[in-house]
Amino acid sequence: MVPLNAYLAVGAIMFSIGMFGVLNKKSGIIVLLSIELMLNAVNINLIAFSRFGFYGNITGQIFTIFTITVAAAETAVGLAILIAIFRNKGTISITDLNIMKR
Amino acid sequence: MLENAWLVPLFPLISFVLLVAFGRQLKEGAAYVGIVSLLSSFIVALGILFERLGHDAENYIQNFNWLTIGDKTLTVGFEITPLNALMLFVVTLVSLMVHIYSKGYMHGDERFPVFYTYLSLFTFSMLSLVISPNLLQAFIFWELVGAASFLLIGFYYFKPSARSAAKKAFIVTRIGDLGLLIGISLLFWQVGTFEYAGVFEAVEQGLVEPGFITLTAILIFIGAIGKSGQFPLHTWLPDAMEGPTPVSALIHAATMVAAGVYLVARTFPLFEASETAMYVVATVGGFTAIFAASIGLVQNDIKRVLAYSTVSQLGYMMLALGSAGFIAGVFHLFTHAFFKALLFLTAGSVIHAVHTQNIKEMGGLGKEMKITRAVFLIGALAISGFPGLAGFFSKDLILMSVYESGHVTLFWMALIAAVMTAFYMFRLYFLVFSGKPRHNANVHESPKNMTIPMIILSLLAIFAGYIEFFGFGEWITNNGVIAEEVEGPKWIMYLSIIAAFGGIALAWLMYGRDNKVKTGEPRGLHKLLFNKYYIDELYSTVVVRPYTIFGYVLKFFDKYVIGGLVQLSVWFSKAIGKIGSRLQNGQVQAYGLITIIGLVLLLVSLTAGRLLG
Amino acid sequence: MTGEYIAFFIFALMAISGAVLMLNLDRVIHMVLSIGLSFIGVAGLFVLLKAEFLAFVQILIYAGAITIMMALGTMMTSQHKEDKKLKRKGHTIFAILGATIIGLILLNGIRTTSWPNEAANLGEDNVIEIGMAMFTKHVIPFELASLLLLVALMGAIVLAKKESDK
Amino acid sequence: MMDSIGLLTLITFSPLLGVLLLAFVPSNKAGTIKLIGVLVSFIPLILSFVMFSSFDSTINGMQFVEDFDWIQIPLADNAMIEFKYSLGVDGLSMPLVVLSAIVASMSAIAAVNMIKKRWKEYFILFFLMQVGLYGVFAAQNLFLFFIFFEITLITMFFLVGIWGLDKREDAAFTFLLYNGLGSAILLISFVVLLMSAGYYEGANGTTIFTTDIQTIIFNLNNSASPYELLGVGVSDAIKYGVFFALLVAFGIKVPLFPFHSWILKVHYQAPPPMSMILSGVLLKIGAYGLFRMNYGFFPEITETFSTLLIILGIINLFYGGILAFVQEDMKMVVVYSSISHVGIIILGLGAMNSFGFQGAVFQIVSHGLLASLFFYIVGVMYNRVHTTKFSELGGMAKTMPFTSGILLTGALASLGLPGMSGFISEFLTFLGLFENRPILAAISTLGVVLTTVYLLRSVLNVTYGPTAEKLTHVSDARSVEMIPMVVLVGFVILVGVYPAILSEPIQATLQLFLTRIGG
Repeated sequence: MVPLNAYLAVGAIMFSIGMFGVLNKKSGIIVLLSIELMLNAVNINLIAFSRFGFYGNITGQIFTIFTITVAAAETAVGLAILIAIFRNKGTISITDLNIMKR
Repeated sequence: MLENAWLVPLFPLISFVLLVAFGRQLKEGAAYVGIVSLLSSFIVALGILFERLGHDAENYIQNFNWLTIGDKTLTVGFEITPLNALMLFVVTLVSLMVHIYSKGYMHGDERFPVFYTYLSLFTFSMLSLVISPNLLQAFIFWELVGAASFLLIGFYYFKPSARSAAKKAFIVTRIGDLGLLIGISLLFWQVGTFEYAGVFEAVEQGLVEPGFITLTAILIFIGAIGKSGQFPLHTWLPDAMEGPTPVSALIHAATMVAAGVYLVARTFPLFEASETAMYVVATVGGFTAIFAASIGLVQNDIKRVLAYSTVSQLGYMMLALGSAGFIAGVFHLFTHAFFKALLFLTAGSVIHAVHTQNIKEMGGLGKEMKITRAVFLIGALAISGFPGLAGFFSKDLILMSVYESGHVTLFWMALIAAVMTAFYMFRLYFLVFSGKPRHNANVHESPKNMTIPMIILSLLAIFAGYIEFFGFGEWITNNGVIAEEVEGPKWIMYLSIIAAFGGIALAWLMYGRDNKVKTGEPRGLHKLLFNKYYIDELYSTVVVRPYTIFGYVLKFFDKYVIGGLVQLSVWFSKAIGKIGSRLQNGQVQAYGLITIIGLVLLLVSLTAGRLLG
Repeated sequence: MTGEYIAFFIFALMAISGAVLMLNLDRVIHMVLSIGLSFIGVAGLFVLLKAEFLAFVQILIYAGAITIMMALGTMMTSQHKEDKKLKRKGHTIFAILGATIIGLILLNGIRTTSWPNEAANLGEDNVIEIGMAMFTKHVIPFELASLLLLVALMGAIVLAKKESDK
Repeated sequence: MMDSIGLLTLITFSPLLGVLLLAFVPSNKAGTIKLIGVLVSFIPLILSFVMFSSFDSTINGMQFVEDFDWIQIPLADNAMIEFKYSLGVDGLSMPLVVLSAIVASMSAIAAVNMIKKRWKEYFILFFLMQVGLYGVFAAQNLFLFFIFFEITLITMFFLVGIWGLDKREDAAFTFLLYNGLGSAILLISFVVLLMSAGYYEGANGTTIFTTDIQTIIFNLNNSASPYELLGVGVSDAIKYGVFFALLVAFGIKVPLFPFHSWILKVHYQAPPPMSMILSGVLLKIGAYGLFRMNYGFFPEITETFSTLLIILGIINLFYGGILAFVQEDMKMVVVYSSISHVGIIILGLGAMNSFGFQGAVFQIVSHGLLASLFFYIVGVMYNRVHTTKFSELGGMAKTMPFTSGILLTGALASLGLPGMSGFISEFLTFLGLFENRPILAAISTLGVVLTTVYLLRSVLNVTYGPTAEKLTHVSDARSVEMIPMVVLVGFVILVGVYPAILSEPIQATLQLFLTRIGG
């Protein structure tokens, strides 16, 4: 049996990679994807704990379903925003979006 | 009657409040409010004096709690001793005269009611000062009379000279008050009370160290120096002549400036207990007497001559007190009040007529102003010590006291001062009233409400001295002050008569005979005297200028050193802010990164122990 | 049990390598495809964790729907290559450092914690279990989730719609 | 414990009624807004007079106590942090609440003529600030104290920054910078106090951390407590550290030299009604804090450093006095005179006897009244001639006799003329100092002369002399404008003539402070 540690480690690694992507990638689309990656890492954890946790039960999976739902919604809205931005500014490079400064 | 003594200051207070509230509506009717209230006070004061004159009369004292701090209680109240009763009488009488006189003198002034308001305030404070049974209350009203005097000096507020005179008067007397404040505070913690009686008792029983008594007595005397215009704090009094002349008569001649003398007399047991303090009082008084008289010799402003004369006469009183001549000092205080008030009122009458204060622009006024001339002559004779008039008796008594106390130098100084007094008074008389007119004003005698008070006062200036023969000395000392009747050698009396006549004769020789006025710049000693020994200039260079310069240095310090430090810290925070704002570059990812780094730091710092351990 | 280990190893490798590839490829569309690989690896891990239903959901939604959507998005925004001109050296270094340290802290936490070793019994057919739980205990969140999806749908349409009428 | 809402809560939060009312008034109805602004400000005033009259001056502890559970944060099994909503006044804070109410209501009247724009926002912020004002003096819990303290700070920032003179933003930021620094130090001190001395044993043996002032006083002043929680006991280092931190924090507020430069800018730029509040009440929070906390928490240390306090007081007294003498602007003179006069408060506190303490409280009240009077009069002048420079003023007594008279009266009161409050405070302070430190006392009395010199110079420059060109056509104060002058002078004279009205309620409390110092 693969121990819980292994799954969690995979999750942690994916999470870190996703985080790096969020912080460093310039394309808005890839940033969105990196967020998905982080969410996936979390899903792995949820399901792993649902099986091997202190109080393992099905709720972990239910939670994952909700996460996926939210992720899907987020992707849809995020993409829509990116398209809107692209239409207005001609770019979706995150580094060009600095209107917060003004 | 004695238990109702509080009524005496109450009437002027009521008048003050009424005039503050309704003065503007009353216009010149304000005078009646003032006069009626003062008349009531005078009647009560007279009643008190007569009751206190009775041989079996006791001192009356009553106290009320005013303020309780910790285990100490401060009281207010009133006390009637012979000295108080006498002062009440003098103050109410002179004040009443001045109130009546002012109705004519101030007629037509647009701030007429304000003048009476201030007068009422002054009279109230002065009367309350007189009946104070303790040092604290005395100090309170001591300050209040100072403030009233300040207001009245600055009555002609639009004149810059009046403004600076008022300022000077307040500040210089305040310096003296500081001494008084320190003195009574020290005394309070030493004997635990402000009551005169308590203080004297403690002193008598030897509960207070002799050195300490000297210290406090001198500090209290500093207060008196400030108020009574003694050297070196005399400079304000001549300047105070910027005020209306009735004010000069009331405050700067008869009553307030005498408060210093009164205070020393009131705390006489304290001074008596310290030989050093007595010597200081006598020396300062004696020096001031001759010093101020010498300045008075050459001044050209009629009021200033009188002012220096006042300073000199107050010096006389101090000299008397310092020479253990309690009776002499108080006696002279009493007589001086009348003739000096009289002289000022006549001066006011003259100024009223010719609209100038420079005696070189007067002359020959005697023809039109017969009454004024006559009463001025009485006043001048009285102050010069002409035999039979009030000043003669009191001055004689002072000279005797000084002689008895053994201060030979002071005695001769006093005698020379007496000659000078006679000289400058008659210099005034000759220059103002005799000879040919050197002015072109249409001169006429003052109205009745001005002349009547002058006449009343001139009568007192003639007869006030005779109370010496009715047991004055015995009566005034029965409040426990040990001061014996002075019996000096007869030649002192003759000497003082010679001094008076000598002065008058000299004045006649120089001014009365040919009635010429010297023109041209004063030279030599004359110049020194004319410029009042350059005391004002000295103070200006030694005190005022360095203080101002120091102020500007400090301003510079405040602006550049303290301000510079502030700027430095501002610059520092700005620098930090700049670093911070460079992070705020609007890049979402940069914000995210900072957040993550923060999280990392937090995690590391929180788990460092576990990670390493 | 070596089979499970091998399977785990393969899926984990897929998941991680997909993620790493996403970071390092040049063309955006390749990145999108590589993350699809990662999603499939995750689905495999789900199978190993006896969460078959979720594995299908994962493949359907992530590997299918989301990847396709991203690909479409890439086309619509005509992002062919990532902009490499802008260098943010310090930023990148700090990002690497931050992500690495967080990862290390997590890994260290995982390593040092003693986890229970027993697998919970989640029933033979966990679709039934999920269904039971979903429609009894979690029915309100479920309904809310549907509401969320609806709102997101509408929001996405409104945002992406061309503003022709203005 | 009281279960109903008490008087203090009513006083503290009644200004919120004004906020509520103003919310329904359109912002262009200036008249209605001003009316509400003035009327509602009088509610706390009336309530505080009720409090004053029912105050029992024989009790030395807290009165009108209100104590409600508010925030409780469980820590572990056996401990929790508790912040209570507790209000109360003793002889020290009661006069300050009344003073705040007087000054605030007068400031509201002043605002009617002196605030020229955005009345609605102004009065809303003004009401919020009043909540802070009353709360600060009534709070019996450091946490609550801090909240109210910050309310005054932030509202004042906006009030100065929006309605001030030309350089208002600069002034507002200076204010925020200094006072923010002070608050930060204050907060750190409070946290240290909470961790080191703020605990008591609750029911079931739980340890309850609290910021209740009385608890902290108890813990700090009872030897060797059994608790050494979190490894932090009440060591001497902590005591001294917190003492000086509090001294600095309140010293900025007071303000003590060299932290005074903020008030120069702020007072000058603030709108006159706010200058009234600032100098009348806000600065007094510093003095109050020094008294309540430094003296309350660390009586022994305070006694050790009383000489330092006296010297600080003398420096303030002289520094302000000398600088006031060389200013060329009436408003700056008033500002520096504030610095000079708070020196007397510190001197009184340093005297360490009941005369000194009484003097300090009298000076707090007296200067509160007089400083707001001065700023008000200067504001009235500024309203007419738009300058406060001496070179452009003079002879005001001719055209504005009433205002000049009040100004002169105020100056005389301020330089310690008997019959007015300034005398009582100065006299008691100096008398107190003379008991133990005659030499320092004698030096400090020189300050009286300095005060006389600069006040007479400035006031006479403005009121006496030939009438300046700018002042020839102005009219005297209108009757609405006269109200604050008359009321403030009235209180000044009341306290001056009948000081027992103030000394009696505070006597018992001050005695308690003295007993603590005595051991």
